[in-house]
Amino acid sequence: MRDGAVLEMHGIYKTFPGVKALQNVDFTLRRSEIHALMGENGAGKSTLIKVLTGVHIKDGGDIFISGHDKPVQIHSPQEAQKLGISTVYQEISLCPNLSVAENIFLERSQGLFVNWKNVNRQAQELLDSLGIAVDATQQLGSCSIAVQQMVAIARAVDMDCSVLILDEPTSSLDESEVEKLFVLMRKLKKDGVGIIFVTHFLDQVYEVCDRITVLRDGQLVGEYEIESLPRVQLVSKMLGKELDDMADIKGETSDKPVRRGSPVYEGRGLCSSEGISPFDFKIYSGEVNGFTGLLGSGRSECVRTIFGADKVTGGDVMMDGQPVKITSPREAMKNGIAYLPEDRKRDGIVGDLSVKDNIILAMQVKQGFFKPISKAKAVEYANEYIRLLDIKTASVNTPIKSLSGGNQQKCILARWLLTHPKYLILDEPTRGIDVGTKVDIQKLVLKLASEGMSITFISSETDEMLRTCSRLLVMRDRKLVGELKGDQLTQTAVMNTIAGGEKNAKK
Amino acid sequence: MPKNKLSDLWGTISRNQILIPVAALLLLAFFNLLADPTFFRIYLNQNANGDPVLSGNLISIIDSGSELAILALGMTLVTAASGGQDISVGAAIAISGSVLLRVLCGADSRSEEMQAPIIVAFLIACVVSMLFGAFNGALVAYFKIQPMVATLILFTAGRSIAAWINNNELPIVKDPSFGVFGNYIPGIPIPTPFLIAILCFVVTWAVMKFTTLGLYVQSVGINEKTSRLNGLNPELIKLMTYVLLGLCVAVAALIKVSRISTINYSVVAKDIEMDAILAVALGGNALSGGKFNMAASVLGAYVIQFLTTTLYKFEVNATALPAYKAVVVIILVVMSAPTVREKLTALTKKLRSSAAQNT
Amino acid sequence: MPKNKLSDLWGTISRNQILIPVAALLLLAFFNLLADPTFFRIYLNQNANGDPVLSGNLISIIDSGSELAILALGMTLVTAASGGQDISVGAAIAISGSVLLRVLCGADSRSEEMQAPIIVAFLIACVVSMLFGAFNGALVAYFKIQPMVATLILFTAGRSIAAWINNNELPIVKDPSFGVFGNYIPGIPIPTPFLIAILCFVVTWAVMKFTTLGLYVQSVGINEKTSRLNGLNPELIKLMTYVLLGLCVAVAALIKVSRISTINYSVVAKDIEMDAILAVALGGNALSGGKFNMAASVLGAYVIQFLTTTLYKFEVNATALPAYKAVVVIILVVMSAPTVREKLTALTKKLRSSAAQNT
Amino acid sequence: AGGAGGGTNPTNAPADPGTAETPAASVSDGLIKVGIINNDPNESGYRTANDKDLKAAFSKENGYDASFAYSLKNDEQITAAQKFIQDEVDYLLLSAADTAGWDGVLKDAQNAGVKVILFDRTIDADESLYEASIVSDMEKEGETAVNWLKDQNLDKYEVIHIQGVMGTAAQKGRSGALTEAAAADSDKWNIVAEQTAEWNAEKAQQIVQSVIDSGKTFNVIYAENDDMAKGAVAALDKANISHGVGKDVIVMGFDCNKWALEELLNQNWNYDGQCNPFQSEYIREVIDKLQKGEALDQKTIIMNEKGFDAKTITQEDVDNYGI
Ligand SMILES: Nc1ncnc2c1ncn2[C@@H]1O[C@H](COP(=O)(O)OP(=O)(O)OP(=O)(O)O)[C@@H](O)[C@H]1O
Ligand SMILES: Nc1ncnc2c1ncn2[C@@H]1O[C@H](COP(=O)(O)OP(=O)(O)OP(=O)(O)O)[C@@H](O)[C@H]1O
Ligand SMILES: [Mg+2]
Ligand SMILES: [Mg+2]
Repeated sequence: MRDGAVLEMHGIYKTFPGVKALQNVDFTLRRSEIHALMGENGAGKSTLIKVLTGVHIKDGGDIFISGHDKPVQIHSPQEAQKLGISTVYQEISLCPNLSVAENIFLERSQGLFVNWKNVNRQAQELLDSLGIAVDATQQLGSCSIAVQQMVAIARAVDMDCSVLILDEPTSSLDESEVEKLFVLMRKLKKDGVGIIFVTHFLDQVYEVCDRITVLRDGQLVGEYEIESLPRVQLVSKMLGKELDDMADIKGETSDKPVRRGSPVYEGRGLCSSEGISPFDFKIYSGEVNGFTGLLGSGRSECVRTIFGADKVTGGDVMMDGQPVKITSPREAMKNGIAYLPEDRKRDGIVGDLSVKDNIILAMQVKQGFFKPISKAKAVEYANEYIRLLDIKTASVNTPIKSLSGGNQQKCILARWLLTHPKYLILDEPTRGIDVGTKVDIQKLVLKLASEGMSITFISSETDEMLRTCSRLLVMRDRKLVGELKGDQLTQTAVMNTIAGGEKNAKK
Repeated sequence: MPKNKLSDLWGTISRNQILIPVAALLLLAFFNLLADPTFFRIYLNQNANGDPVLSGNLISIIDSGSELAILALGMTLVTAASGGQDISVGAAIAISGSVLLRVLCGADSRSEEMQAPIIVAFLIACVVSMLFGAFNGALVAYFKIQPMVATLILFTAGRSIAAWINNNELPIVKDPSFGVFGNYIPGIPIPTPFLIAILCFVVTWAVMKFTTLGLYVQSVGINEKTSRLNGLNPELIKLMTYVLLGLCVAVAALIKVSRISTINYSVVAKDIEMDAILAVALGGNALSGGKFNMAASVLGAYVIQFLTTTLYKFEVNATALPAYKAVVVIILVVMSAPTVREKLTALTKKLRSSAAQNT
Repeated sequence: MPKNKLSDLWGTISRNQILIPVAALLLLAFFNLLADPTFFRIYLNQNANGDPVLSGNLISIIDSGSELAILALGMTLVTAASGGQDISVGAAIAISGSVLLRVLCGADSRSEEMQAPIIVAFLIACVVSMLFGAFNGALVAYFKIQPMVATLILFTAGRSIAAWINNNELPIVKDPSFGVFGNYIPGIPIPTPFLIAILCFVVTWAVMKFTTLGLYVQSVGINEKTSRLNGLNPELIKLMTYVLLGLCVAVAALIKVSRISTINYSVVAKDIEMDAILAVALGGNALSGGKFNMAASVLGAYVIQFLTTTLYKFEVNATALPAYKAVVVIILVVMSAPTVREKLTALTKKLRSSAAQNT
Repeated sequence: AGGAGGGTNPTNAPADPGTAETPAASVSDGLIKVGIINNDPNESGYRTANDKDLKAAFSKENGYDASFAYSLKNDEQITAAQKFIQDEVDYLLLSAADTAGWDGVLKDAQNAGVKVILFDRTIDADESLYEASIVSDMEKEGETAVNWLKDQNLDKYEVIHIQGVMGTAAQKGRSGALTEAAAADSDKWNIVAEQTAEWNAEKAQQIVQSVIDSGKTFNVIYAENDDMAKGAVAALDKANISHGVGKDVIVMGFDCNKWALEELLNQNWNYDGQCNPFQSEYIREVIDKLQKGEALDQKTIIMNEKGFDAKTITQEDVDNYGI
């Protein structure tokens, strides 16, 4: 092993049916460093991590850990834990109907006997020390995704570890929480822990990381010092294309389509059983607008109400000037609305079904019970969108659950695009999506809008929204508090409006 | 490289879930062949009415296994959509058969003539049976009660209801034309139950082909939330599967009562629910719902019947019969367990890669 | 604001799943009180041996419901961890009881004296019962066979095995000291089965309090993958729950055979599996696994016994008895269904908020 | 009692002492108060007939105030018995689900002065705890049938033996005699197949079918109840094997269902053994004697049970003994 290395992986191979997920990958992690693992969706990042933690058994290669002179064989997460490897997986691995304390305790429990009072107290101390404002006895499922994510991190961090792995921990965190996480990471780094950090946010990489390893299509592209690899080069290494200027990555487009006329969709006094305050909303044809706000401010609830995904308790809806009733997804679909949900695992994919079936599902439902889409037609549709969105899948018959997170997201997007909606709602479509594809999606949104589709676009990244939306609706505490358009669409203006609430509240 | 193609084919098959019941069938067949080749003899002779009929063990199997196969169709759907099983099918057959006889015999349980056309009686039985199915389905779909508990009610009360429908009497249909459904159509040497079963498969196949039932049921079974967001109505779909199972029950009941032209509420179709569930499991379908394969379930049903006939054939001790059956079933189910299947696939892969290296 | 506190309390209660069996008990009690207040009379008299014993309907209930309550403990664990139920407990009781008698009576089924101390016989029965539990558990945990199918094997074969253990004879223990476990300890007027049940609850409570069993079982039941990622061994934990259920079965078997000092393989503990599953369901536990509440299951068991006693008390029509029972059960289960509970909680919330506005 | 076989009166006849009519008068009427614990009448045709017979006999017109309780489970029956004792019935009539476990309750009954009469099934308890026990002797039923079979003087007996649910009293009794006969004269007697069809017609059909398919010859079907005999005959018909009087195969059944006796009358079957469900007349006789204070001749009263031969059966028999 090299000097200062806590972990070395040599010539790792891993194959899934029809996919060579990892081919001859080397990876080295040193003591006291934060090491970014980068790559497109499906590049093999999560697979590499799962091989390391014994979730998947590698097909070939060796893993060395400092303190062991022979290669170690890791067959299960337990063994990885014993070797001092602590992990936060990409899909949050917690039990939603247990309490926060129980979830934290679960990972660390040894032996059969416990003192429950201590468990709760220690958990609370841990949470407090990390500045996570949550009651340890609260049921985890009732916390927001962000809090759940922080709990998962807290739990991993608290273990006595020499290697900490964070697989896309920040995809559902807002900036202040990300900042908290970074403080924590830097502290651990000082204590000598080696951290593997997977993310699709380049800013974050450049903020905390020391070194970058890039994977592409399951193969190692290279390992780089952060200083020696400017952004543009990093991206081109990930995508395998030479890029000349940043404009391509930023996907800056000059003309945001703003079209007027009568609204395609107009809702008045909408509210749902989930407790959102009644709000008015309208969107014109060819317009892209979005909801913005802090985490848990109710953005998702708004769009769920529009789509009828939650129980709608009031409000009038007009489509193209005609009053319509939309209280269920089915009615929304009939009226040409499509909705990409934010929680893809829970609300998006049908895990055991093939990519093809997942893509045609909504279209099929719209067509009706007695008009099944023929197999040939379905394959044709699926292939069309696999090409269009560059979905990495072994075949159209692969179960969607075996795709990488980002590619699953693209399949769901394909599902809705296939229905050719008049009005498309995208709730965090870019979460967990790699830089290249993010730009592609933004471009796609603008292209669709220019063809006359109305789109609501929600993202936790404000600049992404500024780039695509011509109108932003600001949410605070489950209330619609403002609207920004035209010149008002700047970072500071958005921030101020979001924060405005606090000033008002203090008054 | 024909070798490679062959192993390719084998790979496809071993991943395919229908492999399991087929393998089980082959295993049983092979065993019987070793023990007594005459097991497979089929011969044509005449029945008591002078009509030609085929007979032999294989014919017995396709004959007696038909009700189970028909039930397996509905049970597969119910399992796939609701991730649970209906344990009331036996009792429901008693009810449905009872209705059928009640309509046919009228108030007089010993009447010489049928009081209504068979088709009318059958349709009424279908409606009643589907209503009971809807009752089960509503409890499962709308009240979110676990299928096993929800159907426990009809399971417990069903046979009492059946007895009550006929005032606790055991009506007998004297008209021989009624016996046709459970025996032979004059001139056709193949047992009618098997013909009815084939008809049911064809209809099912057509439904699967010309409607989206399969996709809907699977997606509801796999992810209810997603299905709702895609415009499906999961409750309605679950309810529908139970109603369809009700229809299967009515058909099975027709065959059952026609076989002996009467009904015995307390023993008719006894324990058939367990066999129907087993058929689904033997077909390699997950009992927790989701993806399904109807043909595999049907084959599973015939595997069970094959096993029963084999056990009779070998004259196992009456006391030990359930134990024997249980042991064979466990072997078959273990064979069809996902983990074992995975191991099998892995093995195939190894074989293939070594084959590839050799060429 | 006492009003607010009260509604707070009510809120906590209505969210608590133990509410359901408690409400069911109260409902049944209230109904009996209306119909016949003497239902609740308890009196002390002497039994045939001259010992003081309590009697009355309530005593009958806590007495007869004990086996079910003990089984409900194990069944809850099995349900929580594996998301399925063991349907072989009735057959397992037959086996366990058979072993017990075999050891006590030796080869001679009519021996006047016991051939071994009761404690030895009981321990052997426990071991055998836990082995059978381990068999079921292994099928479920390691072969990933659905619990209902896996336990179907023992369900089918169990009573044959029980008969075989005693060479098809029905041994009788003549020594009165054996009858203590199913009747009364001389001098103590409370039925022994209830005392044994209480002992079991206390042990269970202590285990839950001082060990991580509960947490492990729940997390395995909620999300097996996650549990594995968290370093648990889900297979082992599932296996363990089945072994523990085996232990409960042995205790229940001791009570059952002690009650009558002998055993009848074909009817002992018949249909008790359904009641045990119902008890778990009535306790508001999800039959698909995950979170559980033992106390609620135990109450559920007594609710079932209460219901049975009530139905006898009211001399419902024989034919209709299963139907009545089924209907009451369905009402209770619907009450405990998650959807209805949510509605209830929502209602409470509304009440609270209107109460808050008033104050 | 013979007339109880027909009729279509619904089952929910008397019951509810206290609630329905003239609550105050019920005891002072001079009615004899009986509590009857029986098995579920839906269990079999036999049980249905038995229940009807009892209901008809212990009516108000006949001077009885009867309450009924039904269960196939011993525990539940015991609970019911305790209740009847608390209700202070004069007589407790009991058809137990299980032979054991009754000592305690019966002692309670004795202490409370309730007289116990067992019907249909005996129990494992001290004789002093009950007044009388009116039973079928299943062994005797089997013997009668086997003796009849012996009297047919066949050259060779090739028997298919279709058993009921294993371990039940009826199965044991009816199997016992045949097994004995076959063992005693193994040259002449051969059990071709012996399997349980669990009282189920279809299973019996499959069993016989299996024997036919394997090409074995046989000339007797000994089915332990009528349903199973019926199933067996269905298999014979399918294979065009003649059965009945003077035909290739002798068909024997038990229970004397009306339709089964009709088969005998039509000479399609050969023999049907009775399992007498009409116990009320025996019970009433006992009660009459006890009321008068007379002593009973014996504790265990074995009912008269016939075996019907197709050659001699008459329409009258069918009407009188068919259930
Ligand atoms: N269990 C599995 N079965 C089959 N294929 C799999 C499985 N897990 C991953 N793959 C495939 O392996 C490849 C690498 O996936 P992986 O999850 O490692 O990607 P990733 O780099 O983490 O992507 P993302 O950024 O989207 O999370 C993908 O093509 C994926 O489809
Ligand atoms: N199932 C639930 N149970 C309890 N609280 C919930 C649930 N779903 C959402 N919430 C809460 O409702 C509030 C609004 O959630 P919503 O998802 O609409 O916010 P958001 O602005 O979209 O934020 P996010 O970026 O997290 O999606 C949050 O405080 C969240 O914690
Ligand atoms: Mg990943
Ligand atoms: Mg959101």
